[in-house]
Amino acid sequence: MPVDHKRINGPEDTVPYSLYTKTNKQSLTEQYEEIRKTGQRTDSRAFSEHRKIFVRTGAVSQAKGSAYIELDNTKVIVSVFDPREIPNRPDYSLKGELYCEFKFAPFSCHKRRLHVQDAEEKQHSAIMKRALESTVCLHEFPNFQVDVYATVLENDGSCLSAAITAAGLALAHAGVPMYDIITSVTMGIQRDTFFVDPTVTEQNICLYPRPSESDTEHGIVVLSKLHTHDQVSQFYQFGNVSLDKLNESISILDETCRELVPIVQKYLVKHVVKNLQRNT
Amino acid sequence: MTTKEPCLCLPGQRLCLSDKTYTAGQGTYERQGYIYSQLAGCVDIVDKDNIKVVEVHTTGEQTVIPAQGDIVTAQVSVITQQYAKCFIKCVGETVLRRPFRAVLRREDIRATEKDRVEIYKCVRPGDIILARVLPITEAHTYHLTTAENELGVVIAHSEAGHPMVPISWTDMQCTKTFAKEPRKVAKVVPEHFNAPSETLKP
Amino acid sequence: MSDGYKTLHPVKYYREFLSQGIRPDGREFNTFRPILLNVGSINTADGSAIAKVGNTTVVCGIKAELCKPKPDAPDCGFVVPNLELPPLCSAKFRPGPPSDQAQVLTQLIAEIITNSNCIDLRDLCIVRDKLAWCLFVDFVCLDFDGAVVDAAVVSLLGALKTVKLPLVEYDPALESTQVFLEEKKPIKLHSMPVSTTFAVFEDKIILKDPTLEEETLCSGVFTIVLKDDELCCVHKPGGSPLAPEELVKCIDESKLRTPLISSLIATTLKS
Amino acid sequence: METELTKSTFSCKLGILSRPDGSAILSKDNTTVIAGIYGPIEVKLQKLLIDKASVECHYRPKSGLPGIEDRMHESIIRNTCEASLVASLHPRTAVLVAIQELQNSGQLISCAVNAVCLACLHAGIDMKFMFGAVTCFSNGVEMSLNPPAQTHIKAVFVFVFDSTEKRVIASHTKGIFTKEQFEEAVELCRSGSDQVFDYYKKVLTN
Amino acid sequence: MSKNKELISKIGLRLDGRRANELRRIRCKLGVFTEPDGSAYIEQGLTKVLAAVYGPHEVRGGRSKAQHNSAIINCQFSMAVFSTTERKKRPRGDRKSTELSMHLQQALEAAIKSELYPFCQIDVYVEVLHADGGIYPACVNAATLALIDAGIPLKEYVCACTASLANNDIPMLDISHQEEVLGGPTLTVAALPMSGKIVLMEMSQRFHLDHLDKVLEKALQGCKDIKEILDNAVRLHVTDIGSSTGWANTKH
Amino acid sequence: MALCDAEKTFVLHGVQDNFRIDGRELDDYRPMELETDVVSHAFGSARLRLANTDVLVAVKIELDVPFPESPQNGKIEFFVDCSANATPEFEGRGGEDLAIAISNTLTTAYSSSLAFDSRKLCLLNGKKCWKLYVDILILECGGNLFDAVSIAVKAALWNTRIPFVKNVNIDGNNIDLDVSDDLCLCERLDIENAPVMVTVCKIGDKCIVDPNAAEEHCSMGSVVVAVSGTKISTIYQTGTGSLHPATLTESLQLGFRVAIRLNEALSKVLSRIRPDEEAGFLK
Repeated sequence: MPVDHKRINGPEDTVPYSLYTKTNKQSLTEQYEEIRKTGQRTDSRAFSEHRKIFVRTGAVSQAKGSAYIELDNTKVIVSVFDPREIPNRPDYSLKGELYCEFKFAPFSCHKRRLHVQDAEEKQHSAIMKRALESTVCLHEFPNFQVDVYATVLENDGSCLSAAITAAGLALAHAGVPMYDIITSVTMGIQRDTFFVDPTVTEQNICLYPRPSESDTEHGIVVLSKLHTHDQVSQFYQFGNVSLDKLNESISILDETCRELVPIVQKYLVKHVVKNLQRNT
Repeated sequence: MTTKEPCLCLPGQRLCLSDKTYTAGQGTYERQGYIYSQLAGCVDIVDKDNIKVVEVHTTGEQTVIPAQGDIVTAQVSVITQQYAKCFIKCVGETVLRRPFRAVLRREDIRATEKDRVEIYKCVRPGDIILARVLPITEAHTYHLTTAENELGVVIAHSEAGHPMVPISWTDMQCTKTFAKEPRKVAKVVPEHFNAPSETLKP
Repeated sequence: MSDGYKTLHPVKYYREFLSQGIRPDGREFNTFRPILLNVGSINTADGSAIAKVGNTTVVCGIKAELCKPKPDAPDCGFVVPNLELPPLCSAKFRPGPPSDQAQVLTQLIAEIITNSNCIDLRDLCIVRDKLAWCLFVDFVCLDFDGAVVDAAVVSLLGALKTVKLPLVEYDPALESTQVFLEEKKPIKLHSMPVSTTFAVFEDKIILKDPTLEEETLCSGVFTIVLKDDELCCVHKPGGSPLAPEELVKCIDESKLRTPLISSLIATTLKS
Repeated sequence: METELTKSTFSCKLGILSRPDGSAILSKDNTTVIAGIYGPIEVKLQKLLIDKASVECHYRPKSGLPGIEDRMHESIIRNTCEASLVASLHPRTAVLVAIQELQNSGQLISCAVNAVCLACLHAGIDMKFMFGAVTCFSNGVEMSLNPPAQTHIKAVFVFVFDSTEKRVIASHTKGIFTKEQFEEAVELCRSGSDQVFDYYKKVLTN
Repeated sequence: MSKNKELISKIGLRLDGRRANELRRIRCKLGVFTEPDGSAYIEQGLTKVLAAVYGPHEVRGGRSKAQHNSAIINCQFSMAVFSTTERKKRPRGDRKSTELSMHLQQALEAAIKSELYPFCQIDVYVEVLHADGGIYPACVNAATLALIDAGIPLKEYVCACTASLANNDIPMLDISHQEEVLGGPTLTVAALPMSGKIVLMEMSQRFHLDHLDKVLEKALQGCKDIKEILDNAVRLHVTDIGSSTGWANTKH
Repeated sequence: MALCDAEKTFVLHGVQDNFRIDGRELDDYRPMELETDVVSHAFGSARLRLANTDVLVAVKIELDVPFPESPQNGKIEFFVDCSANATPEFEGRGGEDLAIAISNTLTTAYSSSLAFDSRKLCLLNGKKCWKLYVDILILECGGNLFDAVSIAVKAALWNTRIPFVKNVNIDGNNIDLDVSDDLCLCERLDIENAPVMVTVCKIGDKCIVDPNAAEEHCSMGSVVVAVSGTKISTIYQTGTGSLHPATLTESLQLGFRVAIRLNEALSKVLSRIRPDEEAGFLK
């Protein structure tokens, strides 16, 4: 690895200690078997139940708009800034642009993350941008760009969808013109189990097919929805899922996204009311 | 502002039908015959020639970008023979968090005798000016004009660094050294600099 | 109304406030902003804390990894601090490699950690010349509103207090390592550095615990770090010249903060 | 206690570079630094200040790319220059300070700061005052302006003083010390700075 | 220097069986792509290069860069990551590619009648698919063909060739990768072969000045030979597409 | 490519009437040319020309150490390079965003062991494995890059020959691999389930496949469906617009159907390819 002159570099070959632990922990397969047997998830939620959401708008005083979101242990903070001139763009564009950056804090995951944006973070940034682009009225600020930055402080699953929901809130908080409220939900699929809003363990269960079975399905699905106009602004999936399962998952996710809307609305109304009271 | 209980709305909320009486104004958009809100804020219905314009305003700071015809407050940063570079600091009464770059060209400084204008006799770096935004062209920066009586320099400091007061529409005088310096002075000279933008509001 | 005045003539705006002996946020010159600390909230880190000094927010997360000690210091582990000022925390920063300011702050934090000896690197060695801990101490600033170092140092203490390292056994014959997650031990904190930042306005007025606005308008910022009764850093990177007596006075002033912060940490850890 | 800076160890040459407006090479105790000043020059729009000149500083280590420690040196030198240069004389311009480290055997910061001051003097840039840096060492018991041989160093102080009132412009410390030791160190360096300023005069009058 | 001796065997054959003044087989084709204004593909031995030309068009990236008296020739050299035996990390952006881009631009500027297109820009992009010695000459030759395909006026062909000195005495032509690696100085020459003008000359190692003349002469001869081959290809191509009835578009 | 409003309307109306500007129907593909073994010193390669979209893929193999968290798996890495030959916009780092989008989609599409079993690339648990570098060079862009790339990658992997390891000697921490020099003695990859991607492009109310550059320009958004065997391995949305859930389901359906068809056609073509066929740009 090249030496980063702008940071303090640690020793070269460090290894996470978890590699040397005894594997007396349950393997993912066993965990899954147990969930199937008991019919209960590790945190005793129902399979279609979303975790409790905690939101705080205005968490970053220096930003125009910001939102901090917590899905139990998953913690994401998003900030939005005023429109600025698009750098390195000599020609005039009628539409504004969104710049999204999705970043994991170095300590946010099981494995230490590096400071430089990796492929996964770039992919997530692109998906976030894609989800928000159809939400923001880009024609309202031609030739300018609005910056949206998301940092995951702790990843316990569903961090991309949490970031998208939070970004929607932060944009509304910043007073950026938007067509609609956006909510986003992740789902994990393993065989015939659908985990709505999976934790990291559940996500890992869904990442690999179960061994010894040839015809098995698994995967992760992320869906973002615009509420009023009933539009899917972003849909992302990977793994190995049949078309029927996928259609089923879309309808479940659609429903869950709808369930989140009142929560998002509540926090936005709270923010508006708070401002009103301050103004008078 | 209306005195009655404010009507809250959220982005994407359907406000009303868009028809002959109601049209979509600031902070709203129209889709398939309905008016929707773009912002989280309060609904405001403005009567304009028997047409009710539905507007939505945020309760916090507004996200605005300068548009054609807006009166802006700007600070001059660099002057050349041809133009003065400025930073727009306020649009109307909204204070911007992040300034926008703008250019005041020589021919846009005065309404009369345009070709005899000399930039350094009209504005100097550091001056605060009131200006109007010209139609937006393909260029990256905004073009401003001060070619109106009410527009021009409102706050300036003399060479010695003391505040100056206007004494005519082309001159200002230092409050300490009493030295005169030429400027394109804005007509209204109030106690507080932002008063003119209020009085000037069309 | 006052907003416009503030953006157009920030220095004058401040001068008028300060001439009345008060700061625009209502504080007196030598008042600290309230500090909030929250520890152990990030489960993926081996130790973590979030510190808020006024609006300034810094998250510190510590990840421990195993590595081989350096040949020239075979009985020492590693502490690798890095402070990030992501574009998220202020409009001043752009995406990309760390800004100059982030680099200077990282260096300052690293110096504070080594100067104060708060972690003895020898404590981090497991087997001489073979295996040692490397603590990656990462600070992420979430809200950049002045005196970031102060917040970072508080979060560092909180995070270090919560670090628990598992028991490691090393078999030199087989060169094999085993980690026992059941037995976790905290690391020893040898001292408690407390940092206080000051700003000098127009060469005269000294403001304690400045906000970002104050830092940018002032003609100099300096940081004093105390370790119990001793000092471990007086960092004044230029700016307005100060008489030595004034500096010494500030050192006395900053001593007031130590009991505040130690009680804050104690109460936070208890709850 | 050693209060005398062994003067003979300073050696300096002004104007050794032809491109910059002012330059100086300074070496003390086998630490050698070249400093060059350009200015006032045109400024980038991003760094433009309406009422004064902006100071930019580039520090190059002996080899390789500048690291974060060098960034800290840059920040100390830049802020020191900002305090001492009469920046309001040249608004909307930039002053560029370039420093190249040639040799390092300790006391790098003070050598670099002093070299920059000499380069500023050579460039003839308007300054409110001169600035001089002095390093001082403590072994826990006593202080010395010269690095003590063999004995254990407990703390190192670097102070930059202005030439008129001898106030502290910059301070940088390493190690642990008490408040009394700090006061002692400031006093010692303050008196040591006289010799630095005397040396400046000697260099300039020659 | 001991290695150099083996570059030509006693019976006058090189490692790949060529004679000292023999070029590798050149095969080329114009108009391989539809999107660019001109494109060409060339194989010199195993070295394979694709070139594409866009323009003349408006100057990109601000009018400030435009020149009032001539067009800007913008070149980019890039190498596919799989073009070398050892996989490359990056296709471009390293020092060597930047240097080659510049050299390519210098060679082409000498041939293009750029004064005909003021305020314009011509982009020339070359992509090396397989590198087996003599990358630069192949790029120049491919770019020339692509420029011709794009219909951009040239003063004349600009051709490039390498030459080296084998056994410390015998000049040899068109150096392969193997010969490059085994040592010996490589002289790269880009020339306008009809007028015999040298546009660019670069040497990788030193050799005695006495040898320069004969090696240079050999390289220039190589350029002339290449010009003949390219000329033939262009003529074939032009007759092929020249018919207005479009009969040439059908495959033979 | 710049299209004026009238041109856009023309494309749109054509699509509405199931008659596209080049005469195709909504779910028709353009003609393709596929060649394998075009890069002589790669372990496997393929070139695909889909109308005027041109993609070159080469596979290189290196020995590596497996990731500590997955000691039983080999490695596969996708690298996409958008050559400036395709369009001047790709000059310098201009094509990087697109390249990353494509390579990320490939990575996720191949991530499931049901789509591509990387365990077969592992030579010695936790110690030695093969690393496949799949390098994709985009030479010309005539629309529908994702589909073209996925087919070319599948063909290149089909063409790839992995050296045969005769013997593994373990001596303490030293591992010696005895790799066969015999070119005939090599293994081939199982690409039965390697994903094939189909981009479904929404124009107006209709969905089309294999859009050309003009059609891509008129589209508000498209869905890339990667199908591995009979399952969907990745879905990735590109473009700006949003879709109604029903439209989404419909386009997934279409993409799935076309991908199955495309995969069959590809298998047929691959089985017909003979090793001694003339290939390259001179043809």
